[in-house]
Amino acid sequence: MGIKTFIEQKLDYKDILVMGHVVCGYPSFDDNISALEIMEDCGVDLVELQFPFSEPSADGPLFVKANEMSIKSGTTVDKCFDFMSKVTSQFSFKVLMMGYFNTVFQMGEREFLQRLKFSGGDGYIIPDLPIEEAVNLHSMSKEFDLDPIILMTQTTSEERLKKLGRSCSGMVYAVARKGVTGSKTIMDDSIESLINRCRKYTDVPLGVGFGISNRADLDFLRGKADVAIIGTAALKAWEDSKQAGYRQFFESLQLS
Amino acid sequence: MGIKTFIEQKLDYKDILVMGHVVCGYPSFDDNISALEIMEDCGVDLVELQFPFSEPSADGPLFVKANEMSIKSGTTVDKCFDFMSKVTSQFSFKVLMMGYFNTVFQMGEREFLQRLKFSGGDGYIIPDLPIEEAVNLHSMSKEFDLDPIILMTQTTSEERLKKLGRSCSGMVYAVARKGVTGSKTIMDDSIESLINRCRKYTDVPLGVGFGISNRADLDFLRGKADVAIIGTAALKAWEDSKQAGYRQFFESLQLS
Amino acid sequence: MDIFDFSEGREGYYGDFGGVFLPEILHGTIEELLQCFRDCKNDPNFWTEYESMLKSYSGRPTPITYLENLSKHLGGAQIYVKRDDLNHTGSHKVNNVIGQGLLCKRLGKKRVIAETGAGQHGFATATMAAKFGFDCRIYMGAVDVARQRPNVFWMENLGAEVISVTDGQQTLKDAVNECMRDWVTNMADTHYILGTACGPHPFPEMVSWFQSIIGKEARKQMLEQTGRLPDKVYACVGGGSNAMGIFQGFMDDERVELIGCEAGGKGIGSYMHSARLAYDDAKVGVAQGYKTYFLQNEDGNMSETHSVAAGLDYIGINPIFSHLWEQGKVRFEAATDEEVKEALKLVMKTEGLIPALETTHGFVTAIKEAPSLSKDKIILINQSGRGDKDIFTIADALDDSKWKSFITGKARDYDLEKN
Amino acid sequence: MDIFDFSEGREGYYGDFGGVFLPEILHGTIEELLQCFRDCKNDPNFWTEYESMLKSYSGRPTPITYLENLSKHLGGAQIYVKRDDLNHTGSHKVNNVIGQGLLCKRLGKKRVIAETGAGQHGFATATMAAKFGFDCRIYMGAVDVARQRPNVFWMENLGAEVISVTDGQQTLKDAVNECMRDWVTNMADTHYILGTACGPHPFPEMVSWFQSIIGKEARKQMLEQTGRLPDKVYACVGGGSNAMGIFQGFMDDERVELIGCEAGGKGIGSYMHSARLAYDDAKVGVAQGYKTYFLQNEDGNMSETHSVAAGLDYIGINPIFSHLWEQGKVRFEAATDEEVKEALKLVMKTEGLIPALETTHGFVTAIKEAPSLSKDKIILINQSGRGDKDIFTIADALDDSKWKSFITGKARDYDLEKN
Ligand SMILES: Cc1ncc(COP(=O)(O)O)c(C=O)c1O
Ligand SMILES: Cc1ncc(COP(=O)(O)O)c(C=O)c1O
Repeated sequence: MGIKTFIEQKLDYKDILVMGHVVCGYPSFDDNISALEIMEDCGVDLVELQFPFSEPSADGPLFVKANEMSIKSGTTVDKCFDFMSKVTSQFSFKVLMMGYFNTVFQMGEREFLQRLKFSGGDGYIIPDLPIEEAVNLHSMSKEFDLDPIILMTQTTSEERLKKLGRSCSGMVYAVARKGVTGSKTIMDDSIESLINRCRKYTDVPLGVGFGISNRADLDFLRGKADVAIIGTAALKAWEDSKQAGYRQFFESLQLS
Repeated sequence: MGIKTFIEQKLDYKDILVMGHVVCGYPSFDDNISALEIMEDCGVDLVELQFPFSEPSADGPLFVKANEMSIKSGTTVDKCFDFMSKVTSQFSFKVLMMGYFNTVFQMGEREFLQRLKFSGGDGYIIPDLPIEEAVNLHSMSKEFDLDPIILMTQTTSEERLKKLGRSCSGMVYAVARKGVTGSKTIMDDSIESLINRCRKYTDVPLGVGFGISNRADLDFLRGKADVAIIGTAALKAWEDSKQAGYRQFFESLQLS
Repeated sequence: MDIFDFSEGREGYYGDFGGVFLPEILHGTIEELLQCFRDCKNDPNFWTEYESMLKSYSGRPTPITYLENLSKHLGGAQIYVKRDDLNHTGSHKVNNVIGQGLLCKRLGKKRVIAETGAGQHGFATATMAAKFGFDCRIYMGAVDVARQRPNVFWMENLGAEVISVTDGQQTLKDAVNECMRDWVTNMADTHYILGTACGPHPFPEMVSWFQSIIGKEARKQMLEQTGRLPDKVYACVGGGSNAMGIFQGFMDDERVELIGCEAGGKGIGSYMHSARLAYDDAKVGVAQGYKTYFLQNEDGNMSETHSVAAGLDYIGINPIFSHLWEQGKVRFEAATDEEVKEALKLVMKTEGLIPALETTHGFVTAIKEAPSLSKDKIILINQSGRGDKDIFTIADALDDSKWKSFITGKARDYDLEKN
Repeated sequence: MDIFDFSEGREGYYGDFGGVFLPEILHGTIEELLQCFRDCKNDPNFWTEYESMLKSYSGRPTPITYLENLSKHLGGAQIYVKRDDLNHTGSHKVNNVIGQGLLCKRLGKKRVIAETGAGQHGFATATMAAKFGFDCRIYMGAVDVARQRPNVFWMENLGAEVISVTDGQQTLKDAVNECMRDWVTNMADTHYILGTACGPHPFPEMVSWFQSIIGKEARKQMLEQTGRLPDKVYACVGGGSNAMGIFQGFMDDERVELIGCEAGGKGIGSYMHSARLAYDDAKVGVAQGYKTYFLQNEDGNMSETHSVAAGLDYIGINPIFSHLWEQGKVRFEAATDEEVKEALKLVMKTEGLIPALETTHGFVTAIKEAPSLSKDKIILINQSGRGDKDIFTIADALDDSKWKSFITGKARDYDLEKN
C-alpha cells in the first residue's frame, strides 16, 4: 500500500496523522529504537529516517549537531539501510528516507531506490533536490513504487506550484515557514492559505511541517492538513530529558 | 694670545701638541674638573668643552650617550658657560667651545660670541655649521678675536679646501677618517696625504682628530701635524676605570 | 567558445557540472537573482557603472608588473604578474563584491550575508556594505575566527556583524551552510554574496563574470606591454574565482596554456590537502547547491581538508573548472605548504612583492616551470591578493621567533593593564 | 609661483627656512646628490621612467573616491579623497622611495639607508631595495621597533637589515641621527633615502618633487570628475611629504585653500603633541641638517613629542611649510588623538575606507569644517595611507577587548609550543 492510500485510509478514523523523525544513529541506533517505540505507543503514523550528511544545509542547529555527531560516531549509509530494515520489520509506521542528494548520488540513483525498497521504505524526502534535477530519479521511483515527497513553500509561485503538483506522489510536504528546521512557527492565516494553495495543485494528502511543536498546533491543523510533521520539537524533548521527556512530549499531543 | 700664536709658540719646544675633550656635565661637572686636572698634569695643551645637544648627529655612540645623560641630569647652556669660566680661570689650557649650531642659534650669534669671550674661550668648533651658513658668525668672531675652527676632510675637494682655507683661523681640524667620532683610525699614508693637502690651503696650525687613541698614533703624527686631538679614547678610559684609567691613559701618551 | 552559452535545458551546466541543488523555498529567490543577473549582463550601462565604481573606489585597472629579477634568477621564461593585490581591501574579492553590491541594489535588497574563510571575502563584503549602506552579516567558521582575528576586527569596525560558526569543521564550508540557512530564512530582504565561483547557478557564472575584468585588463595590458600574449597563465584555485577571472581573458587563445594551482597542503597521499583536480582524491558529488568534484568519502560525506592558506582550504571546486579540466582546457597542479613558504620568501626578497598565501600557490607552480622554458617565453601569474594582512599566518608559517616574542610581550602588557 | 626657483645665493632656502647644516665631510656627497637631482629634474626621460615604474609596480595613478555617504552624513561640502593608500606598500611613501631608487641607480650607489618611525617609509624602502637589488639598512627607534613589529617583520623578510636605535627618545628623530652617522661613514657607496620633505637641501625639494605626482594627478582628476577645482584640500603633516605632494597640484590656484593637519596628541597646552605650526609651542631652530620650526626648549634641545600616529610624531616640519605658513599660503590645524579615533570609526563605517592613523588627522579637520560649508563646495582629502597594517596600534587605540584576548591566546599557544 502506497503512502497516499495509507494516509487516506487512516484519515477515515483519524482527523490528523502525525509524522515523526529520527536522525539515524543519533544519539545511537538503540536510542532511535527507544524513540520509535515511544512514537508507536503514542500513535505516530509515519516516520522519516534521516540519513546523516556532513553538509545538512537545510537543517537547523539541533539537527545539524545530530547529523554531525552521528557521522562522528561511525554511522554509514549501509548502517542506515540496515536500521531501516529493522524499523520496517519491527514497527507499523510508514517509513520515509530523509536526506541530502549526495547520499543518493554517490551510491547511484537506481541502487539507492533498490536498497530503499529492499529495506522496506516507502518514499524519500530530499530537500536539496529540486524537481528539475530529479526527473530521472522520480521516473525510476515509479518502477519501484516509491514516493518522492515534494515540498511546497509559502514563497512558491502559483505557476511553480502547478508544476510541482504534477510531480507529487504519496503526499506533499507543505513548509510552514521560511528558514531551516528548528524554530517555532506561529500558526495563523498564512498557514491556512498555504494549505489552500497547495491543495489547488495536487490531490495527494498534505502534510505540514517546520516548527510544529504542541497540541495547539495540531488542533489548528486539524481539518486543514492531513499530516502534521514533527521534528525538532521532539528531538528537543529528547535532548532535555531523554526517553521520559520524549514520551511526555508525544503523550501531550494526545494522538488517538 | 690667539690659538695660532699659542700653538706656534708651544711648538718651539714641543714637537706635537694635544687637545683633549670633555662633555660638559658628563658624568658631572666635578668629574669634568678631575678629568681636566689629569689632562693638565699630563701635559695636554688645549681642550674642547662640548655643550651637550639633544641631536648630536656627528658624534659616535659614547658621546651620544654622554650628551644625552648630561642633558638628562640638568645641564644647560648657562651652566656650560659658567663651567667654562671656571676652567679658563683655573687651568692654563686654551679652551674651545664645541657644540651644535642650534645652541648658538637659540641664544643668538652675537650673544653667543659675547658669552664665549666673557667665559674665557678662545674659539669654537661647530661640526654642523658649514662655512656657507657661517658667514655672519665668522665675521663677527673677528670683532671678538675668537677663532672658528674649520674642519677639512678626506672627501673635501681641492677646490673646496681652497675655499675652506680662506676661512681658517686659529687652527684647522683635519678629520682623519669618514664616519662619526668613536672608532679607531688606522694611521697610514692617507692621513699623511690629508695633512699635506690641508697644508696647501692654509698656514694655520693643523690638528688631526677622529680615532687618535695611543702613543703610536702620536708618534705617527709627530712632525706631520701640529696638534693631536683626542676624544673618544680618553672618554672610554674614563668609562672603564674613572680617574685612575684616565690618568693612566694620558700618562701612556708620554706627553712632555 | 562561450562556456556560458548554455544549451536548451542545460542552463547552469558546464558539461556534467553545476546546476542548482537548493531547497524548494529558494526557488523563487534564485530565479529572481538569475533574472536580475541576466538583466545586468545584457545592460551595457551596468558594466560601465561597475567598471567606473571599481576604478574610483578600488583603483582598477590594476597594473601588470614585470618580474625582472625573478625571471633572471630562474633563468627561463619572462615572468609577469597581474596585480590584483593592489585592489582596495587587498584582493580580487572586491571585484565580485562590488558587482554583487550593484546587483543587490537593483534587487532592492537592503541586507547582505556572506561566508568567509581567510576573511578576505568577508572583509571585502563588509567594506562594500559600508559603502552601499547595506546591513551586513558575515559567517565565519569558529576555527577561522580564532586564527583570522585581524580580519574579524576590521569587519566589525566596518559595521558588519561577524557570526562564528561552530558546526562541522568550523571552517569555510560550514560558513557556506550557515549562509544558506540564513538565506532561506531572510531571502525577502537579503542577498547572499557568495565569495567564489561555486554554489548553485547563477553564482559560478555571475562571480566569473565579475572577475572577468581581471582577464580583460590583463590580455590588453600584456599586448601593450609585451606585444604579444603570454604562453602560460597561472592562478591559484580555491573556489576558482580569481583563476576564472584571469583565464577568461585568454579562453579563446588556443596557444595560451592555463594552469590552475590548488592547495597541496601536506602533499599527495597525505589526505591533508585541498587539491580536488591535481590529486586523485576527489570525486563528483553534490553539495552546497551544486555538482562538482568534491573531496569526500564513499558515503558522500565531505573530507577534512587542509591548507596553509585558509582561502584555498575548501572541499569543492567551481563546476566550470571541473568541466574545463575534463576537456583538457585547463591544467591543474598543486603546491604544498612547504613549497609555498619557500616561494613566498623568494618573491619577497627578489621583487618586493608580498603575495597572499593563497596567491603564492600560483607562484610555486610558475617558479617550478619557468626555468625549463626558454627566455623568449612569457608567463603571467595572477597575484590575487597581498599577504600583509596575513601576518599572523605568515609569521607562524615562517616560525618567526622575534614575532613570537613580540606577541608574548604584547600579551604581558594587556595582562598588566587588566591588573 | 615656483617655490623652488631659488634666488641667487639662497639655493635651498624657502624664506628663512631650509638650508644645509651638515658636517663638512658630507659636503661632496650632498653636492653630488644635488647635481644628480638637478640632472634628473631636467631630464624629461627621468620623470617618464619614474611615472612608468610607479604605474607598473605601484598601481598609479591612484583614483579619487567621492565620499557620498560621509558628505550626506555631515550635510555640508562634498568630500573627495585622493587614494594614495592604494599604492603598493600601502602609502604615499612609495612615490618618494621609487624616485630616490632611480636616482640612486644614476648615482651608481649600491646601498641605501633610511630612517623610519611608523615603519611605512622603512617598509617602502625595503621593498624598493628588493626590487632594485640594493643592500638596505633601516634605522628605527627601539620604541618604534617594539610597537611596530609587523613592519619590522616585513622589512626583514624583504631582505633589509633593521637596526634598533637606542639613543635619545628612541623614535623617529633618533633614527634620523643614526642615518646621518651611517651616511658620513659610508657615503661613497650609500645613498640616504630620507622619508619626508625634511632634512638638508635638496631633500625637501627632492621629496616634494617626487610626491608632486599626487597633486598633478589629483588636480586633473578633480577637473575630470567634478568639472572644477576643490575649494579646500586637506592633508596630514608629519614631515610634510604627502601634504606637499598634493598641495603642489593646487599651489597656483589662488582660490583653493590648503590645510595642513598636524598631530595635536593630547591637545593644546599638553606639551604632548607634535604640532609645530598649529600650536604655539615651536620655534625656529636648526637640527637634523636644516632650519625650520622645531619643538624645543630655550636651550635648543628638542622636546619630547607625542602622537597616536607614529608617522606624525616628529619634532620638525618641512621648511617649505614653515615659509608657506608665514606667507599665509597654507593654514595649519591640529587633530587630537581622541578626535582621530572618532573620525577613523566614522570613516570606516560610512565609507568602507580605513585611513592610516596619520592620514586620519586630515579627515578630522575636514570633518570638522565640512558641515559649515555649503553643499556646492568641494573638499579633497589626501588619503596618504591605509590603516590595515596598523592593526596593533588601532586595536590599542580603540581598546578592543576581543583583540586583546586573541593576542593573549596567541601568546599562550606560543608558550605551549616552547614547552
Ligand atoms: C587572495 C586570495 N586569493 C585566492 C583565493 C581563493 O579563492 P578563489 O579561488 O575564488 O580565487 C582567496 C580566498 O580567500 C584569496 O583571499
Ligand atoms: C600614511 C602616512 N601618512 C603620512 C605620514 C606623515 O609623513 P609626511 O608628512 O611626510 O607625509 C606618514 C609617515 O609615516 C605615513 O605613514
